[in-house]
Amino acid sequence: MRIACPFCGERESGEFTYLGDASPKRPNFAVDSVAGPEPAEDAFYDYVYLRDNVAGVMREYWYHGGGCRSWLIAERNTVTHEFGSVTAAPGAGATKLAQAGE
Amino acid sequence: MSGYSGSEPLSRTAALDANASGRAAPVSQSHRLRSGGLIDRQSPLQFSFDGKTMTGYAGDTLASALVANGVKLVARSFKYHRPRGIMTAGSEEPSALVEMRTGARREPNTRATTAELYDRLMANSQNRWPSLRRDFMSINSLLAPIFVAGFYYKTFMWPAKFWETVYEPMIRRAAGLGKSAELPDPDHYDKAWAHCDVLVVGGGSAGLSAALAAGRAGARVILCEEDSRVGGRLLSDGGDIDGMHAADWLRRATDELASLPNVRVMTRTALFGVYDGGVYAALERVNDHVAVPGPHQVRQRVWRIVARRSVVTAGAIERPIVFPGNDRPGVMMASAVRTYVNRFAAMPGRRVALFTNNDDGWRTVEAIQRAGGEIAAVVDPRGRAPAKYQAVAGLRDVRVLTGGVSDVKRGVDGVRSIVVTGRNGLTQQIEADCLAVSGGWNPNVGLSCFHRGKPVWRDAIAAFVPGDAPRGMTTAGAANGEFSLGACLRDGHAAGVAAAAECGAAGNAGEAAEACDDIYAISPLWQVKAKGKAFVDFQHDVTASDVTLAQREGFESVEHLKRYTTLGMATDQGKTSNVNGLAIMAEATGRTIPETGTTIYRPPYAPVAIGALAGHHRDENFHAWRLTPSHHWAAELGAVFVDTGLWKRAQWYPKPGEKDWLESVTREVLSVRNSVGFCDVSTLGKVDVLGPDAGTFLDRVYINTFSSLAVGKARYGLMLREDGIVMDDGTTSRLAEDHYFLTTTTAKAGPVMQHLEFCRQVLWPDLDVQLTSATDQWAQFSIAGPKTRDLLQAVIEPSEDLSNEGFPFMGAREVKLRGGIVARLFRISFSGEMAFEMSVPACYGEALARNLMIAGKPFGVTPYGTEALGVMRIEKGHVAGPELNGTTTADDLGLGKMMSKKKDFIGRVMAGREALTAPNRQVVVGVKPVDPVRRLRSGAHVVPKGVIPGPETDQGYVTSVCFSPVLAQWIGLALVERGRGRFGEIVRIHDPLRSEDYEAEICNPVFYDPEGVRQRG
Amino acid sequence: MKYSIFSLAKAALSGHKGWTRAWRDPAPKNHYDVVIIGGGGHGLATAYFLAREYGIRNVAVLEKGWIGSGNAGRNTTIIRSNYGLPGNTGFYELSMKLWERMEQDLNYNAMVSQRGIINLYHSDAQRDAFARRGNTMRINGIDAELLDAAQIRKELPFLNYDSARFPIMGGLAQRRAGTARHDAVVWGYARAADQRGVDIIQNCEVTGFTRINGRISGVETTRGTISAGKVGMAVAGNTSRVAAMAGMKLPIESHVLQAFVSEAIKPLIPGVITFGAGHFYISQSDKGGLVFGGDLDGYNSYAQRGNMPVVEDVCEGGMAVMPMIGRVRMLRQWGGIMDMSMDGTPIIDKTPIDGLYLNAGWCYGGFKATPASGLAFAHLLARDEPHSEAALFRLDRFRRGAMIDEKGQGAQPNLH
Amino acid sequence: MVDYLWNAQSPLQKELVAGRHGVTAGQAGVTLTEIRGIMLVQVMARRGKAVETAKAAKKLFGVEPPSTPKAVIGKIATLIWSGPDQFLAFAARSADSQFGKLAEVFAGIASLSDQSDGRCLSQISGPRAREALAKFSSLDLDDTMFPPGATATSSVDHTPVNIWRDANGADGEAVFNLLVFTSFADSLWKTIVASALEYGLEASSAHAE
Repeated sequence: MRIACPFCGERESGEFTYLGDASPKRPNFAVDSVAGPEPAEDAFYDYVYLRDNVAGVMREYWYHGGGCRSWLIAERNTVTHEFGSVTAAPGAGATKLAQAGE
Repeated sequence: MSGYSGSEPLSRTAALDANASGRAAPVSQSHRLRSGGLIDRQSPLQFSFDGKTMTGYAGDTLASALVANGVKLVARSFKYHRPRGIMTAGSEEPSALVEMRTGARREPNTRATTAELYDRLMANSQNRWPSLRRDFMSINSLLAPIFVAGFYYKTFMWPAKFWETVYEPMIRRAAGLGKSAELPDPDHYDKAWAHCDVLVVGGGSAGLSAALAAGRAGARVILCEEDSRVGGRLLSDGGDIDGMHAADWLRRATDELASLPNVRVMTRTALFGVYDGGVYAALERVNDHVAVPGPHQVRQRVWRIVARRSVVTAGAIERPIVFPGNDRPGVMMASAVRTYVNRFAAMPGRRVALFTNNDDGWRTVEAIQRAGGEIAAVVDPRGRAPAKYQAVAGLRDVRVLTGGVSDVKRGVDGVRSIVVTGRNGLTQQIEADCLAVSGGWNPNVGLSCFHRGKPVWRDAIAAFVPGDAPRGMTTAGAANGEFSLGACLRDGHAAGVAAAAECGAAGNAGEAAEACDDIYAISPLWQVKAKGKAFVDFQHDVTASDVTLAQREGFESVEHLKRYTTLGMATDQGKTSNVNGLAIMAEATGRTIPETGTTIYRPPYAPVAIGALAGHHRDENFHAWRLTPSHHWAAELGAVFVDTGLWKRAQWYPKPGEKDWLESVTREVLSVRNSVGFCDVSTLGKVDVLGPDAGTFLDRVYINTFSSLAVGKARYGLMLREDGIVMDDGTTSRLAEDHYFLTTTTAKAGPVMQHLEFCRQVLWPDLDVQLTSATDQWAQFSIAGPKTRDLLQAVIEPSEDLSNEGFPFMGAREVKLRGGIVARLFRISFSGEMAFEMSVPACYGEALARNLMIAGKPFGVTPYGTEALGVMRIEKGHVAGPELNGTTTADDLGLGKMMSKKKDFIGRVMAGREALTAPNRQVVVGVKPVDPVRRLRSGAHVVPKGVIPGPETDQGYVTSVCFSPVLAQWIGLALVERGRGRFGEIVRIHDPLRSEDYEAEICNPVFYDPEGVRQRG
Repeated sequence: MKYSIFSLAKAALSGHKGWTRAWRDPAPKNHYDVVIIGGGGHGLATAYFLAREYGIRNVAVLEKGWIGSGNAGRNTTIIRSNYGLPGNTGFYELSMKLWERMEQDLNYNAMVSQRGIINLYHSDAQRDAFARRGNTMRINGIDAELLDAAQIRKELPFLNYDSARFPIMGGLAQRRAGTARHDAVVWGYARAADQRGVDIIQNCEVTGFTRINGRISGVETTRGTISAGKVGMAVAGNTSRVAAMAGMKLPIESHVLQAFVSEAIKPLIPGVITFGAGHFYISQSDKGGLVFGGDLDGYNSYAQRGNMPVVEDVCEGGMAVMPMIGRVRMLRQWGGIMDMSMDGTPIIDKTPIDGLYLNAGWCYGGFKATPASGLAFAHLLARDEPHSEAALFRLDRFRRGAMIDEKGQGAQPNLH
Repeated sequence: MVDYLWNAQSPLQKELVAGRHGVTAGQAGVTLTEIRGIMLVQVMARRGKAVETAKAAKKLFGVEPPSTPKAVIGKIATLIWSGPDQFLAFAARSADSQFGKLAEVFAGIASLSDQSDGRCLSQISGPRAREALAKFSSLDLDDTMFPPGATATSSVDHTPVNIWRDANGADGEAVFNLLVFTSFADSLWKTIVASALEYGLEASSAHAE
């Protein structure tokens, strides 16, 4: 398997570590919420555990740990293993971002 | 196969020389032709088969040398132990498997057809006892009526315990083929990478044509050929190309390829796998053609070839016909007969019968006749010679029979005669010592189907051709169902041009070479139905009636057929049997062959030695290792090393006279507790966390707060996974406003770094923070014991104040060492003693160790290893790997109070789930046996006193133990249900694995100096 | 027809013309009391136990391809009950006990072969973890032995003791573990279920669910709509895809696990051996092939095939621990789709949707679990309450924080 | 008072055996040289400061740091791309080094981390160097893909490395620099040596210039 790192070019998959589905977004947790723990636990349960487990094109996190140490977001077909676009995580370089990321 | 024309084969063969003479042609080669063949008659080679010494020539395979020596019986089959001979001349060989070499190099199941002959080659037949000719197990043939497909599923069930004791051992002994070596493989292997634009797989006419085209166009080309030389069927069948003899064209083509710097031709290199993203795997047999690889040479090399495009020109495989006796030694594929005659100048028989259902098979007649052999008869269900051959001289006298071969009679050595049943049902017997068979050709679709693409049936050639090939792959030539030489050359050329163009190489590719286009006509014939065992899968002894039995029992799916009968599961992966098997199944079920479908094609295309796939990575080189900065110094001192992840760490430093590890470790601990010692802790992960938002960042990854940490101070931190379970711990120091120095455990350095980068790049890219690993930059030593300050004062510049006021507990700052080096000093303690950790640039690590030894001499400074480190952390109740086991929470570890309530942090919410906060969780406690001389062991379980141990009463287990020199007894940490409320309770330590059962007291996990006076002293 | 040496001998006299289908090929009926989706080992075993233990015989097993075409037919055939955590320990031992009498139960020789397993350890920490696990086994009445280096060397003299990167320090043995012939398990359950009236319907793919008032009332298939009192899913590998038809999202990911078999050779390896310092485990089949495997490829996949890095990783592990196999050739590699749950432990539970039952998340423990999974799932379907030995395999355990995480890797399926 | 010596020690002190290894006939196919005495600083631009970082680098080094995988030679250092918006400043260790200025020049605009002892540098050249490299590196090091000045962050034996190509040597052969983590140096050196034995290897060490 070859992965086209947007910074390094096409590399062997052994240089990368896989994390999985990039769709779930870490919920915001307000420390001073008065709703009790339930809603936050539900939201985090969804984020941490539930997966669409797509059979087809999936957006997923790969880490180029054996290379430029960038986190990447790749489109990949889980049925054919074919990659589509591979882009850098928002905070990979030094770009300044106003908002929290993924 | 690459088509044929009527012209002569590549090497002109001469008449069979039955009374060979001359110094280079020993008499033993009774079936060697007097001249011709691509063998080097100046290089005779001696070899032995089953202990019998024979000779062959350089250029021979073991199979061709056996043919030349008239050897027909070379193997016994898997189940019935039927005598078998050589069937093919390639890697598809199902029958002629031999054991090569001896001792640690013994190599079972080697195809005689691909083994190149070398001097003193030793091969033996396998799966027979006591000898190939008199094989006791051939008695199985008598039981054949019972040993049908799947018989073992129906029996061997009674009595139940007989399976493991009687039946199975019997089956296992009978099964298998050759015997593996039982000693470590003494040869070396390696693996390498290659990159190209266009990979051409197979160096026959189509492949050479493709490589020439792509190479001329300017693409970077790799051509792989499994054989020892390129040429493919040209080497056996010859032909005329561009108006010249195939041999001349071949020479010209290889010269041109060699002249192109962008083309690399790799012979003896078989492609075996097609993986994602244009990664191909190939095996180069670097030194299998010699007895033993030379010095510094590998036996085989696995190549991973990264190619933007590939052109598969892997040819086609001739398929057998299923008829009774089709497995007899002397029954051989027609194309193999021509290969032995033309390429190797070896005659498989003197009187050859031919059974063919297609035009291509007829070329065998010419080959045999030209070599001086006799054609006993040609059996062709179509009943007459193809038009092309009707005019050929010599054919006029050949007897042509319609119908099919319905039996093969066997003499001592193999085929004696064949029985032909005509369309009218009448039979006749014809004497012959070899039967050449051609049931047509199957394009080599395997590589194109490795990504689960399904091959497509083509009626015109009665065979499957590639369907959906993996991305970037095209097929050409015979592999693509093109069976004439002219078409192969054109097809290969076009594929080469197209592949190069797709890689941006558009130079002048020249014209395709020209050769004539013969028509390939076939009249499908899969099976001759007659009495007797008719084999479909030769190696696994699967017969036509096994296939129909499977159908009767409902195993109709091709995959069920394969699994029930084992058809196609032998070492040839069904290359010669699959299509015939499913044709018979199709007939039995009334479906067409394409409706019946094929089984899944899987890599490797041909079997690959496990050693080759491992390459260099075995023994000490299995995994890379990491050495600490003081490693060689510790080795000088005789340290015992232990593997901790990839690190090699000093475990303890034995001294002369010490009787065991415990004595050494106890000494080391007591030296620290009473005076001073030091330990290399450079293996801890170290991360520079930099930038204005570094503090905020750490607040989010740790459960406790770091933004409030003052510059010059260190703090213990704990981080969770997002599911609320503890991930790692360590101390982190603030060296400057915008610089934190974070440490991790040795084991988790990598995962933590990855996690931190995830947080920085993905979760919170708005934070201005930069991370880099500093693990290898620093040599870090823990220096501990009441005399620590005295020792340090000796190596540190006197101006540095190390007093409690000048350097308080949890202080962290740079200090100058005597001699001009700057070090970082952290006042942190894992041992519970007055302690510092000092780091210096890694290159000074060894010097630091030596200098500490010098400075500490007056205090009897003692280097200590990981064991003593562990003892002291257990005495202090510090948790480590065995407690941070991926299932414990901060509260389980007694660290729940560290969890800040004022902020969100990774894991905070999930840590609050009901089962993770339940009161009956197992939490860390101390345990000590009631009997003070009793040894405690990790992994022993904890049950309440007076109950019977069982699933309901199992309340936890001992996680870490040590002999505590200060308490003079074994102590431990344990995870115990509701443990913190049970201090003082006597429980039962149950250790059935080690037959131990004793009582222990649950206690506070901090055994030593619970007030922490010493570390603050 | 009862299978035995006598029936075999008798059949031989008539050229084996008398054998009939091992299971019928019925057309689907309009209604079944229970429809099981998935004709793998688990689905077929469930149907068998429903009929045998719970008297529910109006049962259909729907299989989109040929039975056993999923993970039942692409595993490394190991059976064992050497688990360490509550929930797993008892369940896998129940399974082991069912394996031990399978041939007699089914009248089918599934070649259950208890030649033992030895998990090697290479560090003190690993030894301690094995000691904890072995003691758990013993406390649960399961056989376990902790062996030291000398004992291992005596039993397995061919391992690498002299030049190992990670020296062998000992091993945890379970003598009752072993292997079984995977396809035969499928066929044996199919035949036994069929004999008890279960309809096994191949080439019948479920394309949707039908509902009445929110409750699942049946399935839509490529062979028409079939109504059902209850529907059970046993489609490990494709669980998420089928669950999505019912609108469910699960704590499961699909990953590829590769396995390998060598050319057949004469007996070389006694039982199952697992390497503790790399990704490699091995056994030898009755046919003579060395069957071996390692770790997941590591990325989500439905492709049923993997890539080179894992091929190499596994073979490197093999050569590191057993350098005598260097010249033995790998014959075939294949990949299965693992239903990887978020804690490495399966789920046998009712779903939040009435009438729909879930058997999933087998990770790579599915084959060894086949009989117990069938029994427990049948129990759940018949009684609407969990079987006592599968009581902790609940779907809501992740929400509650009651994970059963043998490896301690947390919610990252590719690390289990 | 004792005199404490602070000898800098190479991580290859045991594994590097200078001289000829492997096949001894003919010219060595591969030369492998440890380069000692290096200075190496990781420079990482702060958020929104990539442009300022480049400007500051230009001022100090006379060249802008590479924004793609390249190595550029500046006045007092070679700047080696090591990731997005970051680079390694590399120079020979010397008494009159101006690396001390880095902290000042990049203050507030880039974060620095000294890695001079965190990495071990070796140089591989010779007519068979690419064949040896192909055994442990998955990179395409063909002239067309990896010309002089090209650099890559990659892995060897599952360990991160930086590779960059210098100008060709006096013999016209390509010269590859390989930077590995210090603790892995012993292990990777052995891997490299093993890969080169069949071509004949000349091993040595030298001080950075």
